[in-house]
Amino acid sequence: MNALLLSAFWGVIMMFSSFLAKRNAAVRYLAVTGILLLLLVNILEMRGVVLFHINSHGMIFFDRFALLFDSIAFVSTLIYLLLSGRDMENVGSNYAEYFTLIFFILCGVALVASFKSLLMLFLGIEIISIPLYILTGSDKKNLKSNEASLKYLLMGAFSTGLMLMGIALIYGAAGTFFTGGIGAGEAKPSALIVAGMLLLMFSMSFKASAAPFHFWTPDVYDGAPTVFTSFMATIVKAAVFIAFIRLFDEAFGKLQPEWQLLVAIIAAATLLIGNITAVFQQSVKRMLAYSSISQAGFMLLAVYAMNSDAKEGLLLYTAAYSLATIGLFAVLAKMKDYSFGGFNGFATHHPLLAATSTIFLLSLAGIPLTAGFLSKFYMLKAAVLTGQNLWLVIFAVLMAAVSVFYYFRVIQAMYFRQGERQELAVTPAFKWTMLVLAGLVILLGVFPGLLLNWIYF
Amino acid sequence: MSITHLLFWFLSVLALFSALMVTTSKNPVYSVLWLIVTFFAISGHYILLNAQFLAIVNIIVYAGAIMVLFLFVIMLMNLNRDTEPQKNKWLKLAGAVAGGCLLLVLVAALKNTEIKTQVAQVNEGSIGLIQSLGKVLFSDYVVPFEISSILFLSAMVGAVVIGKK
Amino acid sequence: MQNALHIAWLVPFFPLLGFLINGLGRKFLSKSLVGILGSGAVLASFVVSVWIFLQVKNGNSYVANYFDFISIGSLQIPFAFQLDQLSSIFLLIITGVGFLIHVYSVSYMHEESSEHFGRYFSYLNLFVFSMLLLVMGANYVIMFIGWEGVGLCSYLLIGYWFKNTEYNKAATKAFVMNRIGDLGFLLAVFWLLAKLGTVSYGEVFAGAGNLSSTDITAITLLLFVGATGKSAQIPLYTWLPDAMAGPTPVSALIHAATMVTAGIYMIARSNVLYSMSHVTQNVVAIIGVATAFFAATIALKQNDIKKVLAYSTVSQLGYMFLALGSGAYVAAVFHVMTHAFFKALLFLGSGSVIHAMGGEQDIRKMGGLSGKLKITYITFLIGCIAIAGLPPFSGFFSKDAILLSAFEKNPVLYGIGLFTAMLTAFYMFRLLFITFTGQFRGTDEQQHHLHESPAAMTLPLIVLAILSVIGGLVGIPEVLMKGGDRLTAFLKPVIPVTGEQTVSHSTELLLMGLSTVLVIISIIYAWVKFRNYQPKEATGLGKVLENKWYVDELYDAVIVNPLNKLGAFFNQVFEGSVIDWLVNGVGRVVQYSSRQLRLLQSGQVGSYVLLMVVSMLLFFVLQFFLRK
Amino acid sequence: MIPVLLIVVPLVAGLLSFFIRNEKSVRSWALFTSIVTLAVAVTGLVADSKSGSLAFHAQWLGSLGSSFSVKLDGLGQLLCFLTALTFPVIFLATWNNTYQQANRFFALMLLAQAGLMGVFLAMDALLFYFFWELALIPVYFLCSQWGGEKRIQVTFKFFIYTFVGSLLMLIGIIYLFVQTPDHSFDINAFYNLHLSNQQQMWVFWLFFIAFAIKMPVFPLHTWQPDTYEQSPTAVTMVLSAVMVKMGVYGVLRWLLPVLPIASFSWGDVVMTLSVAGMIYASLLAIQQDDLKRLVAYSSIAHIGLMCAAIFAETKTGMQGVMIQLFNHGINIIGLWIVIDIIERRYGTRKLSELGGLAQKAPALAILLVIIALANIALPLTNGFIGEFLMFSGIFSSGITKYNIVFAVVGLISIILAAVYTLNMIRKVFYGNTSALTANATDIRWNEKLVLSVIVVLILMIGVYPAPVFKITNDIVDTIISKSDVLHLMTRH
Amino acid sequence: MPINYYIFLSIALFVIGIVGVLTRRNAIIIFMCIELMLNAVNLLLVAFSKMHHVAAAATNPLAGSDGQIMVFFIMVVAAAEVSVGLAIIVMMYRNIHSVDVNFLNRLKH
Repeated sequence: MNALLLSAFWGVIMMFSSFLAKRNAAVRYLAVTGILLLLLVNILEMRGVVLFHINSHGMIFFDRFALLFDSIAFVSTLIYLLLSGRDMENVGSNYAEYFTLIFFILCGVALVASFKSLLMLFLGIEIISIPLYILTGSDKKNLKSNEASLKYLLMGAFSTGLMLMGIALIYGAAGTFFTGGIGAGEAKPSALIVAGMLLLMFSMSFKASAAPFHFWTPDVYDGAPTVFTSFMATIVKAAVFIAFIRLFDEAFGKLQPEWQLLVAIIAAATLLIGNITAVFQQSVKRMLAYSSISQAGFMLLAVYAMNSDAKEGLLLYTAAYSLATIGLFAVLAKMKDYSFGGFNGFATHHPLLAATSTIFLLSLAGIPLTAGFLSKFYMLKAAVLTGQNLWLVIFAVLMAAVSVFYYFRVIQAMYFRQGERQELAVTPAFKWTMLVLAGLVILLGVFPGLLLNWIYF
Repeated sequence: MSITHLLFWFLSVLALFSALMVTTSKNPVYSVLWLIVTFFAISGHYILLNAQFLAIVNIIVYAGAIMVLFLFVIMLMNLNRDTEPQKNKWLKLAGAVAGGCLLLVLVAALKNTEIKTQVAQVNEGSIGLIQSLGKVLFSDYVVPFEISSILFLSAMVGAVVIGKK
Repeated sequence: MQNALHIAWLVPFFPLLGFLINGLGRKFLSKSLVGILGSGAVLASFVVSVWIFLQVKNGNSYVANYFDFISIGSLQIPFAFQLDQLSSIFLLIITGVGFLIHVYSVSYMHEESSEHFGRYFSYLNLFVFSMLLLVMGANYVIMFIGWEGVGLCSYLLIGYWFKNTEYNKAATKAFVMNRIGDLGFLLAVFWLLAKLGTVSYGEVFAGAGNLSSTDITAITLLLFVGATGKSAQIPLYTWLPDAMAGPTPVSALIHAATMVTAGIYMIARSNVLYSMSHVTQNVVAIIGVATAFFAATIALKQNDIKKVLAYSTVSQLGYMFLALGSGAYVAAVFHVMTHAFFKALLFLGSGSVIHAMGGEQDIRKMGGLSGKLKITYITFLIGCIAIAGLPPFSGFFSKDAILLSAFEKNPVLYGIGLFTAMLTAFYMFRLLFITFTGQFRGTDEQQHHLHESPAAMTLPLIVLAILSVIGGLVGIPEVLMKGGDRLTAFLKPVIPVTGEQTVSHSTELLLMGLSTVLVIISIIYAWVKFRNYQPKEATGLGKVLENKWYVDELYDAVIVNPLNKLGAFFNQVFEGSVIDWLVNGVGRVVQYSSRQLRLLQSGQVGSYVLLMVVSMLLFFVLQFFLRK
Repeated sequence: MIPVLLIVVPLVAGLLSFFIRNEKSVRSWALFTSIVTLAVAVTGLVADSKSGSLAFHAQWLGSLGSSFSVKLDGLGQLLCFLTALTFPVIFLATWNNTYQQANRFFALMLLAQAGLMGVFLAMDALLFYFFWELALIPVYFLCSQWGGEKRIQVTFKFFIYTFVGSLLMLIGIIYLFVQTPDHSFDINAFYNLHLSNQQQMWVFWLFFIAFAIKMPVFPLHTWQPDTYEQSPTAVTMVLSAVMVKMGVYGVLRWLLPVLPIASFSWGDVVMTLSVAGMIYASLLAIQQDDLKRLVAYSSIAHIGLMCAAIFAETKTGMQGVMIQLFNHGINIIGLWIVIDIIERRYGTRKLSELGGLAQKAPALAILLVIIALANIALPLTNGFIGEFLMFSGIFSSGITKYNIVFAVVGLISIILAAVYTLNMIRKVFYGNTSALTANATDIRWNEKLVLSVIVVLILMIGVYPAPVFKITNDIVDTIISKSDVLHLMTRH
Repeated sequence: MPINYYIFLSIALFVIGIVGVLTRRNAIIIFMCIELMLNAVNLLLVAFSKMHHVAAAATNPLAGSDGQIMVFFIMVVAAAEVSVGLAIIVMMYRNIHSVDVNFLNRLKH
């Protein structure tokens, strides 16, 4: 609750800062302070200190899971702002507004992480989406940016429609919007519930960019300004997954036999399309877009398995994936040439950036001692624990092997090919942040307990 | 065959027909107008269901504000001729067929649910009245109400970011 | 109190020492020192061997256990030496003949640079060492160590002049063919291990009783395969003639006197097993006699002095196997001994000839050497008579014993054996006459360079000549002299005499006479034919014989080339275009499907939504109508 | 504590060497630390297992049911000693090679060593998998940065190939983990599993494919010759001397005892593959003109024999495998060193372009001949002991009906081995000198030293192998007893 | 009124909206069709709310009002969405002088 309100409040502050603060740096520092405060109050709440007591009539409930994810999201955002905040200046003139929107989005993130009522889910998703439409189109003169935002808008609105129809049908059968009160009782669930559940599944898959509802993802991620792609590919996607698993755990947990197979199919399709299509990409940015799809496929394994391992693992996965991807995009945002060739000889000219990026790539590829491995490991373990559909697991690892193919292309370019030097606007602070980030990735890979123990005490 | 029934059928047919016209009419302006008609029909349904508040809001917000906004935009771009080049036949057909199938499937799936015997209470019941809704909205639903303000704020900021030259 | 024979390890130790010193110090040691060290080492072990022999003669046979070579659970393979009548005889032969040949080599190889000289002697010592291991080993594994060791040394020594590619090919061929034989040997060892769990002679022979007949037959046959490799029997004999690429003393030592008789030793050693399997005995006898005859025919037409001797060696070895096959193990050992004497003599003689001819080996370019090379001529003559088997030369007794046993087994074998004896006499004297009589056919330069070899070479010749004359006297048959067959008596503990001989004394005498007469006839014929020989082109059968029945070509066509073809096929086609193609194929499939799946991403909102709607449709259908 | 040191010393040393810029000093640093590691390994050999110094257990990833438990038993001692021995030998032998960015090179080498040590020490499935991958990553970078001109594609293929295998193994590990009653990755928990036959049947392949790719077993071997050919010789040595052992080790430690029934039922298939591979690889080796490829194929043949001997499941064979693990390691390193010398001196690896070196470099010739003879298992060299035992194991194996066939066919490959090895010796050292070798020189002291060490080891083990047997005796008994299916079956 | 009528009616409207999205190229029309879909949902929600009201009126006089509240929020969101959406469409039009979605094909594959 703390974070929810503070983020909204701070969004307003940022809004005013746009004409109060003269210098961009001031705005940036204000934003960083805001994130730090958010983090602080959120951790306070985890320690049981609730600043505002507001009765939401049980529509939102901040349990440890939600709070822990909020912290992950805020930390990621903090690192994101530290790494890419400066680069937002290149996008357009409305510097402060971008931060405003980011804070509003964080508000939505806090909402979808803790909803107990479908109404809240709907509001949260919308609060996340609408600012994203804008951020995607924020590079106004750039046709790609425009196109991306319009595509995103049209398809996003469409999926909203689906979601609402789903909610309506469920309401029809259950007579309530509370996730607790759905599908209770009867052995054979009502067709209305099932239909509504499917529609919700589709719209959530859409937001999580799971095949076959992923089509917007590559275009939007590719078209949007890289700094914002970084944000929506990591924190937002993670939030959506948290919402996804919450929804299907609390609302449809008892109906698991009804939807498990479908989720398995969706996961398999996502893995297939994400990985296979990424292989042939020529632009690293677009490759990362597809890789985000393939990672989503792995996260869907958690929804598919839906057991305690799955939830822990999903938290770890969101952390690992967000951190690594933010790091990569931060480097990418500084580069002129997004093609693989642009990375040639990177290691000789920017050894530190190359090394850290390598760690991120290894983490995404799921190499041991990086957070990426353990998170994938959790997913596989959770899926195997269900004791059925082992084909899905084997398929998943084969696809993971394929993913090595495109992640390592970047490594090869950086280390084993020659290229001329390109000047990047890299501050020492940036380098240090990258180092810390890489350290974090390794640390989570060796001691995941540091993160996961928070769930329990 | 009471008056309510007649009205119900009339409004339903009107809604469906005008909705179809929205999707089929060449001229965007016509589409807008047909959409307004649809909204009116739906508001009629609300009134039948004795949800007066929503009926009014529907007229004011949708027909009044949103559709006018649409109209302005269209005129701003002066698309009021049927300038739209036709999409290729097959895609259209495919779209129509897919939609039709979806309709069939959904109807088939939902035609006999356990609630099919129940009825929606028409032209009585007080929950639709402004007074009672207001109570609920500002007691139980105050948090979402406040949160929705964030939505508007972001929309506003967005309009600025996008619209400002 | 440890048995006196425990110090038998000295016997192989000296040559090993010599090998190490000569091998490591070959850069620093002077030639003479190397020669002394090399020969001295062998002499030392000869002395010890004599001592051992005397010990054994006094009925003290002993198995000396040194350490556990391999010991895994139940599998115990000790590093142990077997010191009994059989091994002591072989010790004498090896070290004795070995010593003479070392001495001979000192002057024969004197032209080599000191480094290579050292290399030569170290190899030679190493050979003696391995040969001693082979003979002294108290179980089949130790024997196998020596077995492969001598193979290695022969490889090294054949390829001693390593600049010459042909020689190296010959060396490789020798090694590989031996390897094929060794494979059989190894399998036999494995079989023993699998069935009996031991390979020590004592235990094996003790436990042989409870082996099934198939086991016995298999084991003995496999061992025999090993023997065919090492002792150059059909089908694995072709390496021996090529092995003549090595220096002549090497041919004398390895490819005549000692290594090639390893097979005979091994079978004589395992006579207990062989006597239990008649199948094997027949096989051995037939292969033996066939080889004897076959090689003899080839020897008829060879013009390289060493090749002739090589084929005669093969043929003589065939004789020995004939004896083994007919159960006359003593006769075989007897012939090994005498053969060691006269064949070494012949080789060394030929060496002296080649030395005199300045490296020339083709007898067509020789002739009339008797004048210049007196000692060589006489000793060579003695050697020929001995191998031809005229009484009372050593060859007579041993060969006679073999023929007798063959006659007992089967007259046909005897017949072939006898005919082979005639051939032997014929081609040996052909060699003698072409080389030493008639007039000289070489270049003038060679002619005036002709000279008798130095004492260091002639001395061994003389010693060996004497041995070849009197060597047979240890085994005079009963019919000629009561208790004359001291060898059999001596070997009784190792090779039990089975039953009384069935042939009456009269027939035996008759056979002796017959063989002697035939041999004399063929000698005379050879004298008539080659007294003054003029080279001419061979034709018909002669050509076939000259080309050794085209056996090498046959092997190439049947075994070597197909294997090469197969390998080439694998290398060029299968590896690349099948296996690796499949592997890379996976990658290609991924890339191709990537290229195709990409097209789904058409960039058109319309098609995106359409695809989404269609998939929704499918999911609904699946959920509501297909499941349950 | 010793096992931890074995991992930590090279790990830390490796990380440090990233920061040593000067090539000379980083080289000596690497050599020094690797010798330290060797010393630790030696103490590991002599220390008695009763004292706790050979095992270490620490909480780690407890929530996952995993823990950092490492132990140094016979198998580990042997292979760790091999690993520890390998690296100083390599560093010394390639002392004169120069690399650009040498600090990275040596750092990665040492990291690879740490990974390998971990693989051989891990007593926890997850830990095992960790190290399994960690050993691979540095090698990937080494090969793709310092290799030949086709290095990038070749190494990449190698990487993906092995990665697929290890991922399948990961599934297998997780599956077994889920089956364990108290959800643990501990090796003993795996040993005590009671899986149904059909479960074993398919889980077996998840593991075996991973191991077979590493070994490699025909027909999964195609990455190997290319990789050996392309990667820098120092790395090739690591690959062939130690890394292929990971596969064999995996089978010995993680496959046979864990899935005895499957290993028994699939035994015939595996042995057939291995033996076929031996013949196939030998035939290919005869055809090769490039020394590196030749040795690569011969290595495939040797490993095939080990694989067959393992699945023969006899004590003799198993002992043979153990000792051969070590022998093959040092022998092949010797061969690589010689090849490296030849390549750097005379600028070619082609047999057709070499010749007559025996006159120019007699010392090199003699040392190589001895190593080569060990490679073709001549008695009194270490190779003989191993192959003799393995063959007799296969021959006397009770678990297959075709034991004799396997033994005979396998032995044929020994003949072929003689053929290609002797051909190699002949073409490299004998005959007349070629244009390239006309003015060759003999080897330097460091190379001579290293090769002599190897030769001494070869002969020592060849004459008196008992010490090695003593090390591995117990572990062999354990493996045999755990995988003794016939016994199980007769009991039920 | 039987609830099924409302269900079918709004599903029909909803699908008509979808078909519109599928078949039209004009971004604005597509957007309007989406609004149509939302209205279908609204209608359904109101119908359900009245249905639940009947079911539970005895115990709770305000039963079913949450459905109508939901409709209210949907309208709110829709309004916000439309404002942003139209802004984006206008921006698009400024740059390429068309609202034809088929021209949105710079980003593909």
